[in-house]
Order: sequence, then structure tokens, then C-alpha cells
Amino acid sequence: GNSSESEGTQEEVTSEASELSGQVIVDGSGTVYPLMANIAENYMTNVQPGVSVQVGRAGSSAGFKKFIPGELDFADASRAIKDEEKAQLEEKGMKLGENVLEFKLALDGLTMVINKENTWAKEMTKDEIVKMYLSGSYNAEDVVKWSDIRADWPAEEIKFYGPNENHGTFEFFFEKILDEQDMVKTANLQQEYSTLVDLVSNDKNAIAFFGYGYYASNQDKLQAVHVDFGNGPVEPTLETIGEDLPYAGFTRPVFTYLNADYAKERPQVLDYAKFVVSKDGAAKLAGDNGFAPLPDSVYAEYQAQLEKLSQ
Amino acid sequence: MTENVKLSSEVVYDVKDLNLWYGKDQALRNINMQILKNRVTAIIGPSGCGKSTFIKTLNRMIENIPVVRTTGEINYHGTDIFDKSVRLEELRTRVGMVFQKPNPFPKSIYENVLYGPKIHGIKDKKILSEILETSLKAAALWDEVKDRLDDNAYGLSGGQQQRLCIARCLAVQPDVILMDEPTSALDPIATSKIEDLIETLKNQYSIVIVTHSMQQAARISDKTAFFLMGEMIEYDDTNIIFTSPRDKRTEDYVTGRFG
Amino acid sequence: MTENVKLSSEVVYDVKDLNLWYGKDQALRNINMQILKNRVTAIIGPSGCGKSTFIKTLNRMIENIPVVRTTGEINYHGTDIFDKSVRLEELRTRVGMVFQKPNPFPKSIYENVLYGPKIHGIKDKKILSEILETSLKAAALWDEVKDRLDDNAYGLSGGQQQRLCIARCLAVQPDVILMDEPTSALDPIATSKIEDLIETLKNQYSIVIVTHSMQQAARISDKTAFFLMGEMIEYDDTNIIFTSPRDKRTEDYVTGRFG
Amino acid sequence: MGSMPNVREMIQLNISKNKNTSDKIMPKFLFVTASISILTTVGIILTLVIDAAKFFSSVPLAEVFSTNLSPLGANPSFGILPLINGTIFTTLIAMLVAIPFGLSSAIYLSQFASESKRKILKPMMEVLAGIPTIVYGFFAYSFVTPLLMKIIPSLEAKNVISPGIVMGIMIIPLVASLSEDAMNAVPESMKEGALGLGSTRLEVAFKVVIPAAISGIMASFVLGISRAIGETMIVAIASGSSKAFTFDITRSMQTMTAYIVEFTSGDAGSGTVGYYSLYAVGLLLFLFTLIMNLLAQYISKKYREEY
Amino acid sequence: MNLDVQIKNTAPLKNNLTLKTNPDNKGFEINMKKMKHRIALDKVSKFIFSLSTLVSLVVLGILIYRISVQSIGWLDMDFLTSNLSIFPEKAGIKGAILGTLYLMSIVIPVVCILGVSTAIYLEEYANKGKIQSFIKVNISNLASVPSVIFGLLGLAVFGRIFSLGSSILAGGLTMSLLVLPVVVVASQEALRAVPGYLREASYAMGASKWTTTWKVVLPVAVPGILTGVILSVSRAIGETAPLVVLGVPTLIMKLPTSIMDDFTAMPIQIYYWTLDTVLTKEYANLAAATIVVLLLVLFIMNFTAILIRNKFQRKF
Ligand SMILES: Nc1ncnc2c1ncn2[C@@H]1O[C@H](COP(=O)(O)OP(=O)(O)OP(=O)(O)O)[C@@H](O)[C@H]1O
Ligand SMILES: Nc1ncnc2c1ncn2[C@@H]1O[C@H](COP(=O)(O)OP(=O)(O)OP(=O)(O)O)[C@@H](O)[C@H]1O
Ligand SMILES: [Mg+2]
Ligand SMILES: [Mg+2]
Ligand SMILES: O=P([O-])([O-])[O-]
Repeated sequence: GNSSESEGTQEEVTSEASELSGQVIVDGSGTVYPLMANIAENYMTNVQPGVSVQVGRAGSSAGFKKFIPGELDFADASRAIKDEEKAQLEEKGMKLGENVLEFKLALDGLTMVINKENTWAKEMTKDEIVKMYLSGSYNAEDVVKWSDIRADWPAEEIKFYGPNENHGTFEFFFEKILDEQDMVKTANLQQEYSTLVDLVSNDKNAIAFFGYGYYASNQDKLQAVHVDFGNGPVEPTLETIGEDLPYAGFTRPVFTYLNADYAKERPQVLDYAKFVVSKDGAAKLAGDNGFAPLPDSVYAEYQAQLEKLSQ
Repeated sequence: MTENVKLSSEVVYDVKDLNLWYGKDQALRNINMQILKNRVTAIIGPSGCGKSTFIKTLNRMIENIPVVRTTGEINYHGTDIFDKSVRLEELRTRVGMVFQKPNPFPKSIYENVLYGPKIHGIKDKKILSEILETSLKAAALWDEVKDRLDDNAYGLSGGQQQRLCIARCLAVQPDVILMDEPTSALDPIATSKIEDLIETLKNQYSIVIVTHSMQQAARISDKTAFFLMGEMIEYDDTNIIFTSPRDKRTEDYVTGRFG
Repeated sequence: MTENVKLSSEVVYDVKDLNLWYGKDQALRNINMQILKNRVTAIIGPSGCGKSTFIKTLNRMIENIPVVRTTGEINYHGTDIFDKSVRLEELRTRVGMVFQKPNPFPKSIYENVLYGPKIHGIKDKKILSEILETSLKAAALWDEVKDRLDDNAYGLSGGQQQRLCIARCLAVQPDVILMDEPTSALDPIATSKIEDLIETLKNQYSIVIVTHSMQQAARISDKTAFFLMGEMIEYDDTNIIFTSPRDKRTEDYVTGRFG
Repeated sequence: MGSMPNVREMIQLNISKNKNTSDKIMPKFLFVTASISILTTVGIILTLVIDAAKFFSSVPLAEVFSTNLSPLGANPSFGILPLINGTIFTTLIAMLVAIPFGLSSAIYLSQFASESKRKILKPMMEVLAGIPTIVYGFFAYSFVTPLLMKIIPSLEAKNVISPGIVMGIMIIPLVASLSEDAMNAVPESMKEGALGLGSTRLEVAFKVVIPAAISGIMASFVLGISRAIGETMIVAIASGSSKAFTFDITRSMQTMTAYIVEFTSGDAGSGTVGYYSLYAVGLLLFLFTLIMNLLAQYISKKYREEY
Repeated sequence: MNLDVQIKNTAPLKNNLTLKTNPDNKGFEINMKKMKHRIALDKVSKFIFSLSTLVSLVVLGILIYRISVQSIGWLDMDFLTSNLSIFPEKAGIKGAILGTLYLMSIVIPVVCILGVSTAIYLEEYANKGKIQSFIKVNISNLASVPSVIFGLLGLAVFGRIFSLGSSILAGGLTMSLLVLPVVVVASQEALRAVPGYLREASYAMGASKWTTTWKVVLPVAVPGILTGVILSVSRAIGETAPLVVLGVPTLIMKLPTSIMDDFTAMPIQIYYWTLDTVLTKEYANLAAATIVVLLLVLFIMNFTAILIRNKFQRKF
């Protein structure tokens, strides 16, 4: 959908309580999608039934590709906007912090998932994970066996999976964890998270990475690797994910980017943005979707930024 | 009698040097012939000799076949029907046609008969119902169908269908009626009904009938033309053709020696 | 001659009280008839009288039409062909059939003739080529096709195709050959060739032929059966049927008074 | 006929008055609408060609015909061979199902089945043909794949066998009905000829009917292939989106159609090379199916039975 | 006459005995072993062929059974009348049904007008020359262009050039183009099935071409055309790929109110719910329930088409 420009004629900018209508178009991260969809539904059922919020989940990069030319009101992302994307925005005369606002929504724990029948790799060190995913660590063909990692593990080939390059999750993993070194050539990268869940839950030798939320919904099919960041293995849970918590090594914020120009033009966009960062929005719903909420102060800061827009 | 007819009769069609080709195949060769008013003219000849082709040329139905090419004239009451000024619609309302296989429309009997008047803009209900009754009576069908005018025409028997087609044709009061083997798909009883009908119709209409039954030609026609391989071999009073034809080939044909 | 035939003849088919229905319409009524060995038996009668139906019953081809129902017996050399133990395939190998329209397979002449022997498991090349030659010679086709045995059968003329179908039928040396108007799609020359062929074939085969040409029946058959509206009106030596039939209807038919 | 109005004159009057407006306008109107319909073809080809051209002008041919497909990465590369590979494998599996079962059904329906059985079976097959492909996709994903994984333990959850089989089942009615048409077009007289020689039904079918109908039957196979190549939702759901160039049918592969779906639901931001790659793949797909259709028409015309 | 004939061969009938031919006719020796073989083979293959015919129908049965069972407990009035939701218990397909109806409101008129007039033009007016046969080939090819390509066409032309985005109008026009060839081909067949003698009868009454077409040909062809339209519309109802390509959003709760609104439709909803089973397992049941609704709609439409076809089967 891209008809955001065509909307916004029928606004009656009066008080807060007024009935709003029109569209809000959100696309981007698949990781953020469940949370954003939940927020959107809450907004439409409890706050503004007249507004239609559409949520897509093309992937973080794909979201920016639509956001930059102005097709979206919000772009969700499971990684921060990249410099080149900022540059593209600036070509269009939009500056981050002015025309585009960045909001952290919640915290996600990148989760390494393995098959339920996998009895050996339940705990791994971060270094082991990095090494196994790096191209050429073990051999040029990148055919890696579990026994390559630890001798007492089975001599069976590891099946590497992950989301494809559309996804912020991939980029987070590639940039922040692998430090931009080449990933194993045998990795099977998929567009849909559903595909990854199916693949891993049916293959004893599979390993994949994605956001905690997708793991949380599928705990009956998958198990999460407890990662040792140096202080003993840590299981990703809502209690361990956080910037100062044990799973901090794989914790990352997830974002949504608001087109502030649209928010100024169209009250429903602004109103929705306010809801997203309100105490009834991300803060309250994060946990339901497998995210750890941010400190209240962060959301309060965003509220303040949005208040400024409405003046 | 020959003399007599020639003098007293008015010419409806005057065909001059008519040639016709289907693509490269010539189907009619140099036909010259006068068709007379209020007479039944029979066209006979073996299969493929061009009978249907000829009769369809008289109302230019033949032109529905794209490859057809003609030369010569067909003067209808003095006007060449191939002339640009001639409107096909008008020619064909004046010259009705009845086909080999009864071809009523899959509509009610009522709609079938009134198809012609209606498409030509007659809307008055009273006139229409008059036309309906008169035409069906003239086609000797009224008594059989008057109580079921709204029934589909395909519920009628073959013979009734053919008379319905004749009624449909009469409804626009044509001048000439062309019939291409109108009874060949019918049983003997239906055939004789149609033959009787033709007998009465000739008082008001000029009729051209193609038939492959020599008995039929002898029974109902006043004049007979014998065609062979696209040529008109002989054209004369029917009794002459069947009793003392001038051409050997006509004689061979009418005595059943070939065909 | 009549005497002669009667005494020396052996019965191939003995049909008893045969009735046949297409759904509710009865097409054959109480047929009783004996077909004799090495004779040509002609079946004549007006269109729709049941000739084809009857002849197709003799090899049970009629059962391809699902609605057909029969009662009565057809004894073939003493065995009722409707008996459960009778294998259709065997019956039809013994009783060959030639159809109205030549129906060769779209294969080579060679394959057409040898279709029967091959499906019966004859593989020996030498035997096959013997069968090929004998059958084609018996069907008076050998000289015309011996140099083009690999050509597609559809390259042959209609008459040749029909003789090919006869050859195909002869290749399994049947006992009886059923022919349903085998010449009606052919020109006079091809027709006379087939008639000559039938003449020579009858020394070895029993032939039943349906024809609507009384001349043909008179020319080639020994016995003639006259059918009318599903009934067998009369069955006798051909010369009797054509010269002094016992039944008025037969007489009317053979003298051309109806049909 | 005294009461009969002078219809002849009334009609003549009307004919000379009638300006035949509808007769003049309608053909023109019809021509315009027909042109629109036909221009669609042109439209399709144009959109495909224009955007595909943008793709080919920015991607070297050597890269296009490579096995390296990674359209979204930091260094995108657009090798099309993995997609062609995936398409060929799914099509192959589908036809391995559709041809034997479709042909058997056609033989059964045209040669063996009684009229009453035919009357039941044919409409049921038509039902099968009318089920939307998304339903087959769901079926492949939620039923066939789990079932197959019990039979073949090494099968991955996303593979080409399951969608291939389901696609084959979907195509059975197409192959069956076109082949049956071809077999029924063989003149009855020819079948009678064979039966009259003592053939069994089976022999009639294989020695006479199928050889005579072979062109129609082949055409039905080719159309089946064309259908399989173009099938989208089943593979999009059940075969995943792996872009690896592999011949292992127990693994995920991506077809050309699934690529288009993945890419548009992921990244249809206009103006990028990736966006244009959609049209390049689309053009290729269009050409493949076009060739198949023309081939089918050619076969059935060229080998039009001589009888 | 029967009396005169000597009946020599009256061997009694015995089961499983081969037919007797004349003793002195050498005859063709039928290889009885082979014969039994052939007949057995015939029977076996008939059985095999009938089984393979059943295979596809058994699959159909399993499919319908599985999906129906899965939809039990989910398919109810609430499901049909509720809006979309991310919570399975609350979710309904009112919006999807409405979206499908809206799509039809565009497809039906467009396809009837364009498709039928194209067919009339090609059958009744166009010269039966090379161009006509070229166009015919073209249209039959168009009918088998993969639907996903029509999606690309829709995305480029309606979505981007005409800026209709993924609105109902864009979707409807895309679907119309997709099924147009089907309608044209079906209508052409219906028109061609009108016997030439009816046209001749009309021309012979002095009717013009259009009058003949309008008054005689079309009324006879209408059932066939209608059947074609229904079948192609039911195809459009079930198509998914073009809408995915067009970019119909994943979550859209609001009901459409005009053809310029974004929308969702039943097949799209099935697709997204199938993908999202990893988020929430119950989505699979929602997908199944939607499939049941979709199939019911399609069966009803197909059934109607068959009824029309049977009822108006030519009486001439
Ligand atoms: N549409 C056509 N295209 C080409 N040739 C045609 C066409 N119609 C008829 N012919 C040929 O023109 C010749 C005359 O045909 P026509 O139908 O006029 O014969 P006919 O005397 O009516 O025969 P019949 O008694 O069989 O009806 C024949 O040789 C025929 O093959
Ligand atoms: N398949 C069929 N279904 C129903 N009735 C049939 C069928 N075939 C023939 N009949 C009817 O059975 C009767 C006998 O037909 P049959 O074909 O045996 O006649 P025929 O003597 O061979 O005629 P012809 O000389 O025209 O070939 C006819 O009334 C015909 O309408
Ligand atoms: Mg004629
Ligand atoms: Mg017959
Ligand atoms: O779908 P992503 O959150 O990985 O961009």
C-alpha cells in the first residue's frame, strides 16, 4: 500500500478526543511485526476505531526501501537505520531527528534455535557460535560437522539457517555478531520466519537465529541454545534479555521510524505514534510478543518529542 | 401453352450471363433465365450441379461465403440486384427463403412468425397479431398451433417447423419465395402438406424451388430448369422437360439414367 | 438350385426369437433365421428397419451401445453367443466385420493387415509376411500396394481402403464376414471390384451383407432377407425374393414402390 | 386475406427511413473493446520488456547466467540458474504425477468406464480442477509435507517433493480432460474396426486410439508443463525460498514464480535493480509458458491425425 | 424353410469351451493361452486405470475432509461477521468476504463488457483471415499466462503508473485482465456453437448483421457465455498470487468502503494465516475455516454454471 499521500484530507484538527479517520501505513521488520500488529489492533479497538492502521512485514531493509520514497508512515526495523539509508533520506530532504523520528520500541534477544532432539548443543559459547557461522572456519566448502566444534558431538553435518538479507535480524547478526565477515556458504536463508521454524523443528542437525518472539511462540517445537558470554550459559528469557542483563551479548533494540512530515500533516498518524510510545502501547504489549520493554523514561522522552510536533 | 405463358407472364427475375466462382472453382456458368410471376419454377439436377448456389444468389445470401465472386446480372423487376444502390435488407424482405432443414429460431412460435415484421420496425400490437394469424393461416398451420403460440418452436414436428418457416417468410409479405429442397428432411405426409401449400401460395407469390425429387418437380412446378455441372442445360415448361426434353442429357436425367 | 442349397448347406448361425431394444424402442422383433455356410446372405430393407442393428448383433458389436438389451438366442455353430462363457474377443476373431465407411487404422498398410495376427501373438516374421501377402491377394489388393506396404493406409483411395479393411479381416482367417453396406461410400468402379471380390470369397467364407441397393443384393447374394420395421418379413433364395416373393410388402419394396 | 395490412409497404417505408445507427456503431464499439483485450498482451509484453531491459542493462549477462543468486545482500548478485533449476525440478515432479495418473484417467474414462461412471467421475475431476491453488498450497504445507516426512526421514520441512506432488495432482484433471478429448476425437469407426477384429479394450486403447490421438495427448502434456511452470502459490508456501543451486529434491528450492512472490512481499521498493529483476524473471517465465503453448499448438496442428 | 436345412453342427454348449468353427475350415488357429492372457491383462489394466482415476478423487476427498475437520469450532457466524484480528478467537473474515465481493463488483462488469464484445467481434465481425487467427492464438496464449505475471502487470501499470496502489480498483482490474481471455474463449465457443442456419434464417428475413447478432445469436449463446463468465469469476475469486504481488497488506482490520480503499480477500487471508502459523498455531484453523468458506462459494458458483449449462442445453 502506498496511498498515504492521497489521504489526510478529511482531518478535523480539534481536541484530543475527536474522532479520527484515515489510514496509517506501517511496514518493515518481520521481527517487530507481531508487536506492531498488536499495538495497531489495540489502537483500533480501544482508541480510534475510525482509523485504519495497516501493518506489513516485508523486512527491515525492505521497509526502508518503501519508507524513503514516502510510501510509508512508519518503518519498523530490527536494527538501526544505516548510514547509506540516512544518506538516501537526506537526498530527499529528510533529516533524521527532524523529518524522521527514531523510536526504540523494545528489546529483543537474538535467539539461536535448535531442534528439540538435539541433545548436545544446548549450551554453546558465543565464540563457538560465531566461528561455526563464519565462512572458511573449518573448511573451504563450509561443510561443518557438529564434531568439528566439539569432538564429542555427533559427526553429522550442521544445517545452517537464518532470515535473508531483507531482514534486520540478518544484518544485526552479520554486522554485530559476525563483524561483517562472510557467512558460511551453506547457510540457507529464507524470507519467512515460518519457514525457518518449520525447517529447524524438523531437522535434528539444524540451527537458526531469529528474534526471541518467534522462539517464544514455538517453544514446543524448538529449543533455544543457552549462550555462554563468558559468565556461564544464559537462557534467553524475558528476564535475561536486556542491556544490563545476562543475555546482553545478543540483546538488541527494535525500532520504528516515523515520517514526521506525515505526522504533522495527518493527525491520525501523529495520534497513532503517540499511542505506540504510550504506556498502553509498546511498554505494555512488548511482553506479550516476546520483547523486553525499555525503561519508562525512554518512552516519556518520545512522548515529549511528539508533543512538539503537534504544536 | 409455351407461347401462352411467355406472353401473359410478367418477368420477376431476369438473369443474364451469371457466372459464379467459389475461390477458383466455377460453380455457375453463364446462366440466362427468366423467372415468371406467380409461377412455381423448379430447379433440378444432380447433386453438386449448383442448384443451391443459384437459388442463394437470387437473394444474395451466397455472399455470406467470403470467397464467392460473381459476374453478370440478375435483374429483379428491372433492377440489377448487384447494383450498389440495392439494399440487401430490402431485397431479402421482398425475396423470402425457405431452407432444406427447417430452421425456426429457438423462440416461441409467436416470436418466430413476427421476427421479420418486428425487426423491420412494426410495433403496433394489433397489426402484429393480424400478421401472425394471417401468416399462420396462409401457411396452413394456424389450426395446429393457435392454442400454443407461446410454446417454443422446437416443440413442433419437422413438418410443422417447416410450415412455420414458411409462415415466418410470409409475414413480411414477400414477392418471391425461394425454397431449397424444402421437403427433403420431411416424411411423406409432411411433404404432401407442403406441396399442397405451395400449390395455393403460387396464386400470390412467385416461387422458385430446388428439389432432387423429379416426381415433386413434375407434380408442383409450372416451369423446370435442369442444371448440370454449373450450367443450365434446359429450361422450359415442366411437362415439356419431363415428356419431350430437347437435350439428351435432360432426357437421361429425368428418365433416371444417371444421378 | 434352391433344392441344392438347401440340402448341402451347413448352418453357421441359427438365430432364434431374437428381440432387441434400444432403451425402450424395440429395433428387432422376433427374428428367426439360419445363415448358411459358404453362402452370401443379403439383408435388405428400408432405412431404419434394423439391418445394421441385426448384423452388429451377430458379433455382439451392438453391445458397445450401453442401452441395448436383447432376448433370444443366436447360435453360432451350436453355441449361443450370448452365453457367459463366450469370449467376445474370440467370437469377433471368428466373425470378421467390414463397415460402411472404410476404417483402416492410421498406420501403414502392413500394420493394418497384420493387426489381427499380431494381437493374437503371432510374431514369426515369415509367417506374418505370408499372411500379409495371402490376405492382400485374397482381397485383390496385392498388386496395387505391394510396393508401398509401409505407406500410411490413409494414402489409399476409398475403394482401396475398403479392400484393405477386407484384407485386414481376412488376415485372421475368419469363418464369417459381416459387411454393413460395404460399398455405399464407394464409386461404381470400386463397388464392382468389391462385388467381384465377394464373389470369390464366398468359396471360403460365409458372408452376410447389408445393402440398400437391390441390384447389388440380386447380383451377389444367394439368400436374401427382407427386413421391415424391425421384423424379418421374408427370407429365401435371392431369386425367389426378387422374382416371386410371397409377401406383398416384399414385392412392393423390391419393385421400388416404397423406400 | 382482406384484413391483412399492407405489411410490405410498411416495412419498405421503415427500411428506407432506418439509418442503421446501431449497425454502424456496434462494429466500431466491438472493435474498440476487442482491441483493448488484445492490447493487454501488448501491455504485458511491454511492461515486462521495459522493466526487464532496465535489469539487463545494469546486470552483466555472465552474472545472470550464473548459479549465484543473492538479490538482497550487501553485494547483490542475480544469477537466475537456481530459479530455473527449482522450476525444472518442481515441474518434473509434478509431471511425474500428472502424466501417468492423468493419462490413466483419460484411458479409463474414454475406453473403459460405463456412461454412468463417467457421468460421476468427470464432474468430480472438474471440481478438482476448480480448487484455488492457495488451497492446494495449504494442503501441501499442512498435510502432504508432514506425511512425506514420516515416509522420508531425511526430508526437510521445505522441499520440492511435496509441492511437486500436489501440483501434479492439481494438473491431473487438465491432462486427463485434454487427453480424453483427443481420444474421443478418434472416430468411433476406427475403434469399431479394432473391436471387430477381436481386440480387447486395452488393445484398442494402446494400439489404435492412443497412436491416433498421440498429438492431442502430447499437447496435453505440454500444456500441463506450462501450467506447472507458472504455478505459484503451492511452491511459495511449500518449497521455501532457498536460493542454493542444488539437485537435492529433499531440500528447499525456489522457483521463478516463488521468487516473484517472495520479492514483492519482501522488497518491491520501486526503482531498484531487485525490482527490475522481478520483471526479468517475469519475462523469462512468460517466454517459457509462451513457448510451451505454441509448442502444444504446433504439435496438435502438425501431427493432426490424418484420418 | 427351417426344416430343409441340415444342421450338422449342434455340439452342446460347454462352459469355457472355445467356439467351434466349421470342422473343414482350417481356420486361423487362435492361440488360446495368449487369448486368456490378453483378456486377463485387459481386466487387470481396467482395474489399474480405474484405481488411478480414483487416486485424484481420493486426494480431493482427503483434502476436503482434512480441511473441514480442521475448521470445526472455528467456522461459525462470528467468524463470518467479525473483523480481522491478530487474536485467533476474535478474528473473522468479514473484511475478506467484503473484499472479495468488492473485487467481483469490478471483475464482473469489466469482463462481461470487454470479454463478450471481444468474442462477438472476433466471431461475428472480424474477417476470418490471418489476423483473426493470430488474435485467436494470442488470446488462447494469454489464457495460460501464469497469474503471477498478471500481478506484475498490475503492479507496474495499475499500482505504479496509475498510482492505484493496492486498492480494490487495482486488484479488480488486474483480476479482470487475468480472466478476460477465459471469458473471451468461452464466449467465442458459445457463439460458434450457434448453428449457422439460424443466422442464415435471420439474414434471409432481411435482418442486418447486428440485428441478427443481437436478436438471434446472442440469446442462443447467452447460457454458454454465462457459464464462461461464472467459471472465470470463480477463478478470480480463488487467485492469490496477483494480489500478493500487488502488495495487499498483511494486517488490515478496517472494512473497505470504496473501490479506492485497500483491502484483503479470502485467498490472501489464507496465505498470510498459513505463513503466520508460527506466530500463533490457531491461525492454521482460521486458514482452514476460510478455505471452507471459499470452497463453498466456488462450489455454489460452479454448480450454478453446471445447472445453467444443463438447463439450456440446445434444444435444436
Ligand atoms: N462454400 C463453398 N465453398 C466452395 N465450394 C462450394 C461451396 N458450396 C458449394 N460449393 C461447390 O459448388 C458446387 C455446387 O454446389 P451446390 O451446393 O450449389 O450444389 P447443389 O446442386 O445444391 O447440390 P445438392 O443437391 O447436393 O444440394 C459444388 O461443386 C460444391 O462443391
Ligand atoms: N444407438 C442407437 N440408439 C437408439 N436407437 C438406435 C440406435 N441406432 C439405431 N437406432 C434405431 O434402431 C432402428 C434400426 O436402426 P438401424 O441402424 O439398424 O437401421 P438400418 O436398417 O441399418 O438403417 P440404414 O439403412 O439407414 O443404415 C432405427 O429406428 C434407429 O433409429
Ligand atoms: Mg443443395
Ligand atoms: Mg445401417
Ligand atoms: O524481519 P526483520 O525484523 O529481521 O527485519
